[in-house]
Amino acid sequence: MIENLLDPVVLFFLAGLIAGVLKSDLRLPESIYEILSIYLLLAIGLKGGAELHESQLHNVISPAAASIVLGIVIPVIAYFILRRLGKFSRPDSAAIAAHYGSVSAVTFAVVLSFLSQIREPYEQFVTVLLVLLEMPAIAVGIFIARLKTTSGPLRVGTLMHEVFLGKSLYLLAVGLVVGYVLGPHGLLPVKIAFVDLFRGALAFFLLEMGLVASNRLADLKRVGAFLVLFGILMPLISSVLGCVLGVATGLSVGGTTVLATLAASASYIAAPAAMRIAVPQANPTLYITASLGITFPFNLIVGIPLYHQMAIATHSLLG
Amino acid sequence: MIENLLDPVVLFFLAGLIAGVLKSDLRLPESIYEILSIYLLLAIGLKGGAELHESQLHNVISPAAASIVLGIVIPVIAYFILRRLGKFSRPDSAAIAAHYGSVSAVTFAVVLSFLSQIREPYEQFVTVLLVLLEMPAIAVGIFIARLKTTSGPLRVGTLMHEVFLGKSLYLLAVGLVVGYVLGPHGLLPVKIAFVDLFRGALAFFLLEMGLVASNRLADLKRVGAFLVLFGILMPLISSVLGCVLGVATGLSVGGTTVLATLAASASYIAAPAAMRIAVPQANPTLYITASLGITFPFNLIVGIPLYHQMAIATHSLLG
Amino acid sequence: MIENLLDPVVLFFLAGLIAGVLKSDLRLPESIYEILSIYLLLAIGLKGGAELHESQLHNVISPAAASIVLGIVIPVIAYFILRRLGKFSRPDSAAIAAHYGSVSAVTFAVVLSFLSQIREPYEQFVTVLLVLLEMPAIAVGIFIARLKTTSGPLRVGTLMHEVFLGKSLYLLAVGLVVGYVLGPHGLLPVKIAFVDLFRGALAFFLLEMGLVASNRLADLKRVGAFLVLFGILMPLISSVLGCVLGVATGLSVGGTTVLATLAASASYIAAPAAMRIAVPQANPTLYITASLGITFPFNLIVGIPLYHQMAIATHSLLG
Amino acid sequence: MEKRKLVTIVTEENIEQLVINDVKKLGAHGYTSVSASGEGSRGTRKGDWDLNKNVRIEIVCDDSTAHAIVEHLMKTYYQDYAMIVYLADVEVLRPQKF
Amino acid sequence: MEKRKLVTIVTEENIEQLVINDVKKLGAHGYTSVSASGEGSRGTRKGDWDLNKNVRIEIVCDDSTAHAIVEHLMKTYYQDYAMIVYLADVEVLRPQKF
Amino acid sequence: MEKRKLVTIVTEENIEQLVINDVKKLGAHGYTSVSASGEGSRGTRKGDWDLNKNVRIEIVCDDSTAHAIVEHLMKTYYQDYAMIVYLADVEVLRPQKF
Ligand SMILES: Nc1ncnc2c1ncn2[C@@H]1O[C@H](COP(=O)(O)O)[C@@H](O)[C@H]1O
Ligand SMILES: Nc1ncnc2c1ncn2[C@@H]1O[C@H](COP(=O)(O)O)[C@@H](O)[C@H]1O
Ligand SMILES: Nc1ncnc2c1ncn2[C@@H]1O[C@H](COP(=O)(O)O)[C@@H](O)[C@H]1O
Ligand code: NA
Ligand code: NA
Ligand code: NA
Repeated sequence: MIENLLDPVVLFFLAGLIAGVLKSDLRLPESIYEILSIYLLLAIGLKGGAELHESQLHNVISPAAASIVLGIVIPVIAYFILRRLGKFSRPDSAAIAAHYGSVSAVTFAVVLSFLSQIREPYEQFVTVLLVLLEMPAIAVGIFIARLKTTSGPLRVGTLMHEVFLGKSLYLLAVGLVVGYVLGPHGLLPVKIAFVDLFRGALAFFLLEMGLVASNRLADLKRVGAFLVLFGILMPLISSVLGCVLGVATGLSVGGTTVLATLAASASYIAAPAAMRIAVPQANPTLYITASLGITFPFNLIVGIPLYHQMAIATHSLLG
Repeated sequence: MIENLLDPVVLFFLAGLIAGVLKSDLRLPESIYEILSIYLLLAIGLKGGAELHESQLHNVISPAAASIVLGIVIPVIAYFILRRLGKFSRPDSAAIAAHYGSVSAVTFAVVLSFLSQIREPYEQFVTVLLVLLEMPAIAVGIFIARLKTTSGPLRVGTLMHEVFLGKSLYLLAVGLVVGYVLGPHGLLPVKIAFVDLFRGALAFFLLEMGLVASNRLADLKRVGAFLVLFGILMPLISSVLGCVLGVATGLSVGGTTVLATLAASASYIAAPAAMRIAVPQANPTLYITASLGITFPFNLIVGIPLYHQMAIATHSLLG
Repeated sequence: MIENLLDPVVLFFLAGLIAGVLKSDLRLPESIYEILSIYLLLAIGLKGGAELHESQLHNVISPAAASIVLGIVIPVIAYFILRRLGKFSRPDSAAIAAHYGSVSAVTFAVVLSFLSQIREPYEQFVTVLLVLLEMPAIAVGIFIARLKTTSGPLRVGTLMHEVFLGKSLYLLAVGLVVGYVLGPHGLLPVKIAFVDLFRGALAFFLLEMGLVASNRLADLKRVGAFLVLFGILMPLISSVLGCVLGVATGLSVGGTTVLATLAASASYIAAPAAMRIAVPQANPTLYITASLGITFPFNLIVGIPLYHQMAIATHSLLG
Repeated sequence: MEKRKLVTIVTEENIEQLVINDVKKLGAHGYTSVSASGEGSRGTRKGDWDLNKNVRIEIVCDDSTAHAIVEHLMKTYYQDYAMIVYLADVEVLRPQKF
Repeated sequence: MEKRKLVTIVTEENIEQLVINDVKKLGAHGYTSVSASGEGSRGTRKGDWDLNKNVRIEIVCDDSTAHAIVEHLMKTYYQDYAMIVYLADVEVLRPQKF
Repeated sequence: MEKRKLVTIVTEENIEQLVINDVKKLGAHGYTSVSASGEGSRGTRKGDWDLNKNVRIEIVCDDSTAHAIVEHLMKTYYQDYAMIVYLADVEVLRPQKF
C-alpha cells in the first residue's frame, strides 16, 4: 500500500480530499473537470487501442466473456444485498447496483499507473475489458428497476443515447478505434499529448476528484451506515469474483489485478447519467455518495494494492 | 487520401463529426474551444516565426505578392458567382465571398501536419503567407457590400479592431514576432508546450471542430443546394489559382500545396466576426454553414491530399 | 535587461499588455486564468519540494528567518510611507502594505526562469522562502488595519481560511510536500506535465496577465500619482533589504536575487482575497492597481534584471 | 407595449433538453438558458460534477402557454427532479414574436 | 422602496459591447451581463462557437430611460441581429443609484 | 397560483458564501446563483481576475423574508462592497416550498 501512496496520482487525490474536508477555498472551474475527463477517456482509449494493435486477439476472448459475466452477475448480487439486507426501495437498489456493476475509467487508469509503478506486467488488451464492463450492468439495473414499477414510458431513445452515445463510452471507443487503426507508430505525432502527459493530467484530475469526493462526504449521514458499509464491502466481493475469473481465464497477475479492480470499481459518469433518466425515482444522492464518496476513494487508497495481493494469492492457489 | 485519413488529427475530426451526427451527448465546454484556438494560433505563429528566423527572406517576396493577389481576386470571383449564378443578395454574396478569400489557420495547420506526415518539404516562410491572406479579402468583401447599400455609418473603429486586432490576426502576429525574435534556440524553453504538444492539441481541437461542424449540417437545407455546391467547387477553383501562382512564384511542391490549401480554405474566425459587424444585413447562417459546415470538412478530408496531387501535376506542367 | 526581454515568458507578457492597451478583442476565458494559476502554484511547489529533497536543510534556517523578518518589516515600512506621506486612510494603507509584504508566485517563477536563462545557480530551497513570505505580511496588515478601526466582528474563521487554506498557500504547500516526499525520482511520471511544460504554461499565463494588468491601467488616474510612484519605489526599497539580508544569511548571488525579487514582489492572489474580507473598508481598486497594474509589470520587465545586478553588487560589497 | 408572461425554470442540467422539447411542444417560440448553481429542498447543487449542475431557463410567452408549461412541468418532473418554476409579468414590443 | 424598471436584453454576444455603450449613452447607471444560450426566430444559439453565443443583459433604470433603451435597440438591432427585449417592474432601495 | 417575492442580488463573487449564509439565516429556503459581470458605481467588473467577478443570486421567498434580506444586506454590505438588490413579484405553485 505504501508503493501506492507514493504514486503522485494518489497523493494529489488525497490533497484534494483534504482541501475539501478542511473547506479550503480551492475550486477548479467546472470546465476543467469536463475537459480532463474527456481527455482522460480519449487517452485511455488511444493507449488501449495502440496496445491492442500489437496483441494476439484470440487471448482476449475468454477474459472478455468473463467481463460480461461480471457485468451481469455483480449488479444482481448488489441488488439483492441492497434490497433484502439494506431494505432499499426497488429503484434505489437497482440504480445503485448498476453503478457497482459498471466501471470507473479513472480507477482503471490508476491501477495501470500502479502496476507500471511496481513493474507488474499485464495483458495489452485490458482496455477492451474496461469497455465491455461499462455497459451490461447499466442495462441490468434498468431492467430490474422497471420490472414492476411503472414510471411512465421509458424514454428508450434518450436512454440508448445516454448509454451507447454517452460521452464516456463514446470517447473510450473513439480512442480505442483510432489507436488500433494507427498503432503505436501512427500515434507518434500525438504521443506527447496523449501518452507522456497522461499521468500528469491524471494527477491534476484526481486533485479535482478529491474535492468532488469530499463534497459527497457531507451526505454520508443522510445515506446511512448500511450504504457506507456496502460501499466498502461490495468492491471486496466483486474483486474476489474478478480475481477468480481472471485466473480462470488465464490472465497474468497484472491482468487479474486489473480485472479485479474493474469489478470493484463503481461508475460515476455513465451510470449516474443513465439512471437519472431511466430510473428517475431513484435518489441520486444514494448512488453518488456510495460510488463517488466511498468506493472511489477506498479503491484508490486501499483497494488497488489489496487487489494486487489478492491476485497474487489467487494465482498461487488456482493458477 | 489514405495517408491523410491516417493522420490522427483527421480521425479525431471525423470522430467529432460522427458524434454530432449521432447526437452523442459529447460536449466540450465553450472555454476549451476558445483556449485551444488561442493556443493553436500562437503556436502556429511561433513555429512560423522560428522558421522565418532561419530562412532567406528575399524568397518570400513574390509568393507574398501572389498571396495578396489571391486575397483580392478570389473574393471578387466568389462574389460574382454568388450574385449572378446564386442570385444571393449583395450583402450575402459579399460576406460569403470575404470568407472564401480569407483563410482558416486550422486548415493550414492540418496541411502542414499532412506534409510532414508524407515527408514533403515546404518553404519555411509559409506562415507569412497565412498572415497575408487573412486580411485583404475581408476588406474587399466589406467594400463590395457597402458599395451601394447604405446601412448606417460604418463603425470603422470597431471594424478595424475586429480585423487588425481581432484575436486570430493578433495572435498569429504575436507568435510570428516572438518566434522570429527568439529563433528556434530562444524558443527552447517553451518548445514542449508550443511545438511538441501542438499536434495533440490540434487533434483535440478538431474533435471539437467536428462537433461544431456537425451542428452546422442541420442548416444545410436552409441554405439551399447552390451554396452547398459552392462550398465544394469554390475551394477547387481557388486551389487551382493557388497552384498556378505557387509554381509561378517558384514555390516547391510542398509550398505550392500550402498556398493552394490556403486559397481553398475559408475563414471561420476573423471573417465572420468582421462581417457580422460590418455587413449586418448579411445572413450569418449562410456564410457559417458554407465555411464551417461544408468547405472546412471538405478541405480536411478530401481537399488537402487532392491539392497535393494538383501541386505535383502543376509542377510537372509549368515547373 | 536584454536577456530578460528575450525570455519568451516576458515577451508573452508584453504581448498581452499591448493587446490590452490596443483594446484587441483578445480575451482568455476566466477558467483558463484559474486553471493556469492553480497549475503554476502546484508546479512551483512540486519543483521546490523535489529540490528540497536533495538539499541540506540546515542552510535554509537563517534565510528562512530573514524571510519572516522581511515579511514583517516591509509591510510596516510600506504602511508608514502610505499613511504619513501618502495620506491614505488607515485601512487603505494597511491593505496596500500587506500586498507589498506578501509575494507573487508568478514573479518568483519568472525570476527562476531568468536565472536559469542566464545560468546563474541558486539555492535549492528558495521555494521555502516563497511559502514563508506569503503569510506574515497579511497578518501584519490585518493587525494594523484593525488596531483602531472597529468594523464589526472580524470573521476570524473565514479569514483564517482565506489565508491558510487560501488556494495559493494551500497549493504551494501541497506541491512542496508531495515533491519533497517523492523526490525527483518519484516525480518522474508527472515530470513532463509539471516540469517540462512549466515554462510554456507560464508564458501562456503571462499573456493573460498582460491583459489583466492592462485593464488595471485604466484606473491609474483614479489612484493618483503618489500610489503610482509607490508601486515603483517600494519594490526598490524592499529589494535592497532583500539583497542585504540575502548576502547576510549566506545566500549565493542567485539566491540573493530570488530573495530580493520576493521582497520586491507584491501579492495579487492571497493578499487581495484576505484583505477584501478582513479589511472591507479598504478600497480594492487601490491595492489591485498598485500590485497588478504597476509593481507586477515593473518587476517582470525592469526589476528582475536590476535585482540581479544589485545582488552582484551587494555580494562584492558585503560578501 | 403588450403584456406577456415570463416563465422561469430552475432545474437539473441533465434534463435540460427534455424540458426544452416539452416547452416547445407546448407552444413557446423560444427560450433562454443560463447555467446555474443553487440550493433547495433537494440539497446543494454546486455544479462540481456532471449530475450536480443546474440550468436556469426563461421563456417569454402568452398567459395560456405559461400556465400550460407550469402544469406540465409540475406533473412530469417535480416529483423526481430538482426543479422550481415561477411566473412574472413582463412587457414586450413585437408581441407577435412571443 | 421605490419603483424602477428592469430591462432585460438577450442578444448576440458579439454585439454586447456595442449594446452596452448605447445603453450607457441613454442614461443607464449600470448593467449586469450573463452569458447564455437559447433559441428563437433566428434559430438555435448554443454557444458552441464564437458567433453563436448569447448574452443576457439586465438594466435597472427609471421608466423613461427604459423606454428610450427599448426604442433605440428595436430600431438599431432588431432587423439584423438575434435580440429580444422585455420590461418588468422592480422595487429598489437606494433609488438614486438607478 | 400564489404570490411570492423574487429577491435579486448582484454582488462580488468573493462574498457569495457570506451572503448566502446570511440569506439562509433570514429564512430563505433556497437560492439560485449565476456568475455574472457588469458595471456600476464601483466600476467595471469584467471577471478577468479573482476579485473582479460578480455573482447574480436569486431568492424566491415570502414578503417579510424578502424585506428582511434587503434590509440586512443594505446595512451589512452596501457600504463596502459592490452590490445591488431589487425585488419583483412572482407567482408560484407549491407555495409551501418558498
Ligand atoms: N427559494 C428558492 N429561491 C431561488 N431558487 C431556488 C429556491 N428553491 C430552489 N431553488 C433552485 O431550484 C433548484 C431545485 O430546487 P429543489 O427542487 O427545491 O432542490 C435549486 O437547486 C435552486 O437552484
Ligand atoms: N420567447 C422567448 N423566450 C425567452 N427567450 C427568447 C425567446 N425568443 C428568443 N429568445 C432569446 O433571444 C435570442 C434571440 O432571439 P431571436 O432574435 O428571436 O432569434 C434567442 O437566441 C433566445 O436566447
Ligand atoms: N443599474 C444597474 N442595472 C443592472 N445592474 C447593475 C446596475 N448597477 C449596478 N449593477 C450591478 O451590480 C454590481 C455592483 O454595483 P455597484 O455597487 O453600483 O458597483 C455591478 O457590477 C453590476 O453588475
Ligand atoms: Na464494477
Ligand atoms: Na481562402
Ligand atoms: Na513582497
